[in-house]
Amino acid sequence: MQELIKAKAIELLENGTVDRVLGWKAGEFFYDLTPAVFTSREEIEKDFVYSVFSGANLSKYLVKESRKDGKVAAFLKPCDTYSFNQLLKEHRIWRDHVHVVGIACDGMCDMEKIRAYGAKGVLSVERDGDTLKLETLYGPMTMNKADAEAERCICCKSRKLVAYDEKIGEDGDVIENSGRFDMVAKLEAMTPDERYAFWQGELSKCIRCNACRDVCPACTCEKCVFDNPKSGIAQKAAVNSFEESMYHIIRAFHVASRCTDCGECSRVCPQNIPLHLLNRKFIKDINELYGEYQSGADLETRPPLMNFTQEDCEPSVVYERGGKQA
Amino acid sequence: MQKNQELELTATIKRISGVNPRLCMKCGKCSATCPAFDEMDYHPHQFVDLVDKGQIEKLMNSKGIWNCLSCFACLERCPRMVEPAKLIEAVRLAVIRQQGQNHLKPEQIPDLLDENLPQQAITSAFRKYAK
Amino acid sequence: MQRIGVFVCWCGTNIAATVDVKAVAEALGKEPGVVFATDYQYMCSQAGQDMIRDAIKEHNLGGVVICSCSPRMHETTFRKTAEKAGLNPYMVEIANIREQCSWIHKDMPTATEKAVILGRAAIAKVHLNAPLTAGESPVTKRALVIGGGIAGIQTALDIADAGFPVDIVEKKPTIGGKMTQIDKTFPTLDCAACILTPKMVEAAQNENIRIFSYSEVDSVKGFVGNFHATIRRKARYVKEDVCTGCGLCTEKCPQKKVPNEFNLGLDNRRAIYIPFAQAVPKVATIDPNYCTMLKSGKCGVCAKVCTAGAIDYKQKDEFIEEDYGAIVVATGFNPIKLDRYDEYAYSQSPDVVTSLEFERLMNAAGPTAGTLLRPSDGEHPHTLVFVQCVGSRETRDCGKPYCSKICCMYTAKHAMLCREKYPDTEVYVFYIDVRTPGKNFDEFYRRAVEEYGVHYIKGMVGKVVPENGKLKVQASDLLSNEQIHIDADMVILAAAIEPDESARSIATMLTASMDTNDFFTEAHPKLRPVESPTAGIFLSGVCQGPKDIPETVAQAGAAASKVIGLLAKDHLMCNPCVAEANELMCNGCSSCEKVCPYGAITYSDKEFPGPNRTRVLRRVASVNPAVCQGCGACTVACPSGAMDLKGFSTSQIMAEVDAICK
Amino acid sequence: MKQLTLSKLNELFAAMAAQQQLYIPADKGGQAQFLPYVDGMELTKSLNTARSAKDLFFPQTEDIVGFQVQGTEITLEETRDPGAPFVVFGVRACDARSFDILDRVFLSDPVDTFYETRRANGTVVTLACTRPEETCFCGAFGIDPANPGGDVAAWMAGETLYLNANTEKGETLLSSLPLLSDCDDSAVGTVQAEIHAITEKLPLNKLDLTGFDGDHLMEHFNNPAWSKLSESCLGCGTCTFVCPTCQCYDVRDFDTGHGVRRFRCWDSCMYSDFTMMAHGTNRPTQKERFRQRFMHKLVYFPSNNDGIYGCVGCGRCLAKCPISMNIVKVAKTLGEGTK
Amino acid sequence: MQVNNEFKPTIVAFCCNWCSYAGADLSGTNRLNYPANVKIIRVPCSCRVNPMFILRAFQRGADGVIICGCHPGDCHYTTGNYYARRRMTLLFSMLDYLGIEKGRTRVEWVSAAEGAKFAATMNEFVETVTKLGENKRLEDLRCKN
Repeated sequence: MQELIKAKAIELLENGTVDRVLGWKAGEFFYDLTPAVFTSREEIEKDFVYSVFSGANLSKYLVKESRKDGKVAAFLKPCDTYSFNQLLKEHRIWRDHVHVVGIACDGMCDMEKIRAYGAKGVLSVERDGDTLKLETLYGPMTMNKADAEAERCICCKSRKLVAYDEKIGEDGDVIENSGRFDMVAKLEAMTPDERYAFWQGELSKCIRCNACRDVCPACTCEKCVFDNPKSGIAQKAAVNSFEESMYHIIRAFHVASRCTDCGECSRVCPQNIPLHLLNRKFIKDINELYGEYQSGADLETRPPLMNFTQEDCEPSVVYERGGKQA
Repeated sequence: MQKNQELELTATIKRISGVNPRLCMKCGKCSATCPAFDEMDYHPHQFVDLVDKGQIEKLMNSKGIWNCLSCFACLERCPRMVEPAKLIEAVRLAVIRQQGQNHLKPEQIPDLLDENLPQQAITSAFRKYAK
Repeated sequence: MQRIGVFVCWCGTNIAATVDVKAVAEALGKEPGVVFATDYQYMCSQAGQDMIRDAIKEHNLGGVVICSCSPRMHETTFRKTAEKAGLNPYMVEIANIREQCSWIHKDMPTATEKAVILGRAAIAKVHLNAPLTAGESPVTKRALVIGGGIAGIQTALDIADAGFPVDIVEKKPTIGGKMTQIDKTFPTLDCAACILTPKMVEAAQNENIRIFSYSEVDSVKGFVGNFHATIRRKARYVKEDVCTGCGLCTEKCPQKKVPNEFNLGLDNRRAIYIPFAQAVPKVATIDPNYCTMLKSGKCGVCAKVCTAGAIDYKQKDEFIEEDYGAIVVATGFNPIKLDRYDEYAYSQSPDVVTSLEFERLMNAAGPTAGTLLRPSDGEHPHTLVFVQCVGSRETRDCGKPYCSKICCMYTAKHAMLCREKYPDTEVYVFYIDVRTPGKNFDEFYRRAVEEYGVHYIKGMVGKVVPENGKLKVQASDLLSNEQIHIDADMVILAAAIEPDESARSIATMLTASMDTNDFFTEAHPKLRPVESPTAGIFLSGVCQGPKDIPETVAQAGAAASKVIGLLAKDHLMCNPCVAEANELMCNGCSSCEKVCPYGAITYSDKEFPGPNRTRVLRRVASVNPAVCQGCGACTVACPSGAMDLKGFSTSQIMAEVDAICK
Repeated sequence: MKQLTLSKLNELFAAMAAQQQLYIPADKGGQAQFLPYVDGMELTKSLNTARSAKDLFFPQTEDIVGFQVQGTEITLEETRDPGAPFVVFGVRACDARSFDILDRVFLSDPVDTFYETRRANGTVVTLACTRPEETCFCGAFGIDPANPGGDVAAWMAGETLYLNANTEKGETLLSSLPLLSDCDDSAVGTVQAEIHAITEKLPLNKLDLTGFDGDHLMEHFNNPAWSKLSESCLGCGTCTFVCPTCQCYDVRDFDTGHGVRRFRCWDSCMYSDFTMMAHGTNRPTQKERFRQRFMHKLVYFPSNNDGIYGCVGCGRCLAKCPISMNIVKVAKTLGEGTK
Repeated sequence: MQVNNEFKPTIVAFCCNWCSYAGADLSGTNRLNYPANVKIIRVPCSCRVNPMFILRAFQRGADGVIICGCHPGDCHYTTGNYYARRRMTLLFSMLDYLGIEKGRTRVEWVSAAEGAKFAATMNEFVETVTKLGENKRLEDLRCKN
């Protein structure tokens, strides 16, 4: 797969289709790949990597890259193409400056999970089908790839490429019953006190590094309200439990009905807060109350929060749903 | 009859029947539709009118109340949903209860038992006529 | 920070009895920025206003807070006062300490405390107020009339006479409406056609009037003075400008079994038809549901016989876009469906008819050419029973709770005409009440009884049973306290009237409100009876409530005069409290545009200074202040906070929240 | 040197906690952090805490002063927390070194009294790293994880915990704990050798830092590689906030509705509004901001501080950066430029 | 228990200018009582209410927030309350999900003619919030005195 992609990148550069290629660049280790722009065959041959650690969603980089002169090729995994579509819908990407190569994906791995599995000082990983062979400072070990997969990939919503100019590998399907709402449902079934304790535990870890926002493909404001002193809610640090709740509620609300559930927020959170559970709550509610909606699936459907029907349920529906009221 | 008694009786009829006679616009469709009209001394529209005026005693003394078929045609067709049939039923009950006597005593029941009579009928009759 | 003056009104004892106004003025006087605070008996009085004006000048006030009655009451008054003192009127805020404080609380300390907090919130808001100037929007000097009945025609004629162009949109192939189907009119008994058709012709010939018949309004956008409508001209498969109305096609068309809606299905017409002889426009229309050519492609007789070459089977719906300054709704009414009234046997017997059907049976242009004949066997009926209030004044769901208003009079008319034309008939009218408030109305009704010997019976018909060619009518006679039985030849039901079924969707399109019966609501039931609460929308005829012809014509004229008053203006003052996009923060995502009900937001690519002296091209939103009505939906849809609403800005509302929750 | 059998570790913690507030690295919410000790709390199995130990001396936010507002009256309010003595156990060598770096910033004139108070109150018990991770590169900065420093240094070897006081404060602490028994200083020799054997194998431990000095300042500053290095940077503050040596903060006012709380909070040079001034910002794009952070750690700081780098090689930014850009990649790329 | 009886919650009511604010005025005109702890903020339309405002109110010490607008279908701006309805439904659901008491937030449609409904709604809401007690889960301790 990596070889096919590298060959495609070189081909697109050399036949003049594009001037630049957006991909993942090798790092110090096998897992610390950095999104990077490549402009020559040499760079690609030397540093371009596509592996189970190419988790970073490249769509958001296209907001800036597509505004530059010339054309950029972007390699997008299925979930990245949803983000790409959503950004197109919001006029954030200049489509004619982008050549999208859709690439098949069978689930990305998460280094945190490998560490949590008990692997310390991991120096290299070799994938052999469904198993991973690890070389560590403290000796070799093996583990199932499934155990190393990122949460968002375990309950992947779709392996379908929804936007591309060309593709590499087999296109997959939308996955029904992905189970991605199971945890949300579990939380909903708790009592409010339990939920409150859960979220206080999680949100109190927040250090307001803003990584979740800065990586989020739905957060492409010129200036975030939390950075804008005039918004009245700008705040730099998690000073108080309220600030943390405020930040995460408002952020989730701002991306509600635009979030494609790419899971980048949770991937990058240095404090391992399951931020995707906030976004998925909105997605689940929208699906249940206003009909199934997947943002980024197409360019036409109105996002549910920018839409309505006369028969919509009343907000009092909340009193009847969810966990019991204490 | 004392004024107070009259008022109380009217209230009882309204409570039993659940009917608000003030809804009546006096169109007479109840009487127009009534199949037992000729058998009754007070006609359905008069029932509504007399209950409204509180003249329950007249109705209670009326023979006509027993001639209502409870076919509910008046109730069905009334444009204002007044439901005269329910008033008539209420007056009947009031008559029975006011007489202060049980039309049916438990010890009478064995004599009344008929093989062809459904038990349910007896139970319901007992419930209705025994205060 | 503004220099703020606080004025606390006693409103006589209305406020002062429960709020310690002196204490409020004193407490608010200590708030940051407040340089002057006072109280007075009646702030809205001339003396009170003078006091405010003088204080603004003397203390050089930049903002004014008035603690008084609801802003819905005197906001305008105090804004004008401020303006007279040279202060921008939008630098005034009202703290509502009467309706929302003194009148709902009894305890003085509680009410006083609340008044202070409400005052603080207003002060906090005023600090962030900015002077606003109302813009102007031009008025498109053309009116749209929806519905081409007598109401629509009269409104259009009156507007056109004042020199403004008017378009009438009528969904039927001809204008004229219900009145075309009526035979005679009460109480004068003059012929409806004789008074209506000249008006139809006048409308057709008026240079200022365009008639879009067989057309519907597809969408309306915009606001008072600046509506933009899309009109769908339904394909009639006949070129309107070519057809001469000769009617040859309507005679030759082989499809003869089409129920004739003009005669309410009492006879048949062809698949190509002209509704009636005096139709305007007098052109043929092909009914696509019955035309064999359109359905199967075989036939084409009409095209062959048409010497003008007007037939066009390939015609498509055509869309016309036009701007209007005002819109008049004249969508009229229909009799209700009687299929749920089994007791009257309407569905069982053809001899049970509605009054409108009876009109056609009496009309010279009707199915029986004006001779009253029973629909079932064409025999002359001898006994006629009229039933009033069928479906009117009913609280059951099949009926209407209101009085349809016109039935008493037309029933008297029908009864009278029967007796006049056919003295051998017996005519019974069953009534609950006979309502005749109107000039010469009661006299008319009395004539039916006194001169024509119509039997008016107080009571209702309970049931009608068709039996052996007769209609057995069972009814009550409440005065004689008897049940009576009549063997009738015909039963005529005075069906309630209801607004046309298109009214609901038109109301939604126009954002005009309706009552529970689907009648349009007026801006004020007494003082503004021909205007909708939505600015620029006017009401004419039965769409607003049941009316007879003279009332309809009167209301049509009134609506027209309101329209003329609006169109006579060159500009309308806009609401300055509109949304505004901060281009520096906007990222062009289109969220705001999607929720704007007025289409007030547009996007353009603009160059902005970027880092390191670069120029950056960005898509940004801008709001058309003339179109924006200031709802604020965009401000919440915008995740960047780039959209804000003047007069109700995010910072102002948050300041109020802060002041209240302190 | 003192020793204690590891099975009695909790007794030791309890004894320390009885004297003063004790913080130990423990797991909460799925990751390790320094937590106030409560009975039964266990040491984390993770090598290091997700956030560094600097939190205890330089918390993310702290109130500086308050104002009460009543109408137009404003009164000043002292909000300073006087603090109390505390012990932090289990600080790794890298974090221990970070205190030296922070001291150079906060304890030089003008002295940051908030930091000073906490430093005076705190006793640092370090813990040698027996199982370093691949991301560790403290060796590059001359830090020896087998000799972790601090007021008291500790080692875990087999079933025994060894403790050695390095300072007077450390001495006082150890002598107050009768649980401990004396032992020979050479007892930790074996474990130190084991640690050194691992650190030899660490892939980044020999990171070459030659050329990162004041003499090459402009060369580094003008290195064209900055554009490439910074192009994928998201501009978040993750690296800054997990870094044990980042010490920038912002001073802000919070309007409470009835007054003002003036507080300081960590700031990040990666943020677009960092050092924003009336005229705008000196670092208009992410490239300049990104450059600032690494220039500061690798060039400016050593130039002004006797060659001490502003990085301790703890590896947190390597593990946490959302796009896996980090100081090692930067140092290697820049190093090529000066060779 | 006694403390609880004395607890007077702070309630912020956002009322749309065209229906609910007029409805509130009408309840005043009709002298229909509701507790003084309800303070009304006038907004042009329920769709102007930003979730930020609601959270801000809780931060600053509100114990309950209610949003009142025209009945669906009667919005002065045609569609405003439909958007408000979706936004508030999702926001309230999210607050519930975070374990914040559902009873503290409410949306009620009150027309200009429903003065009695306005007063009744406020009485009921104040009662509900009083029972819930002080807002602890979305408070900002800095804003407490």
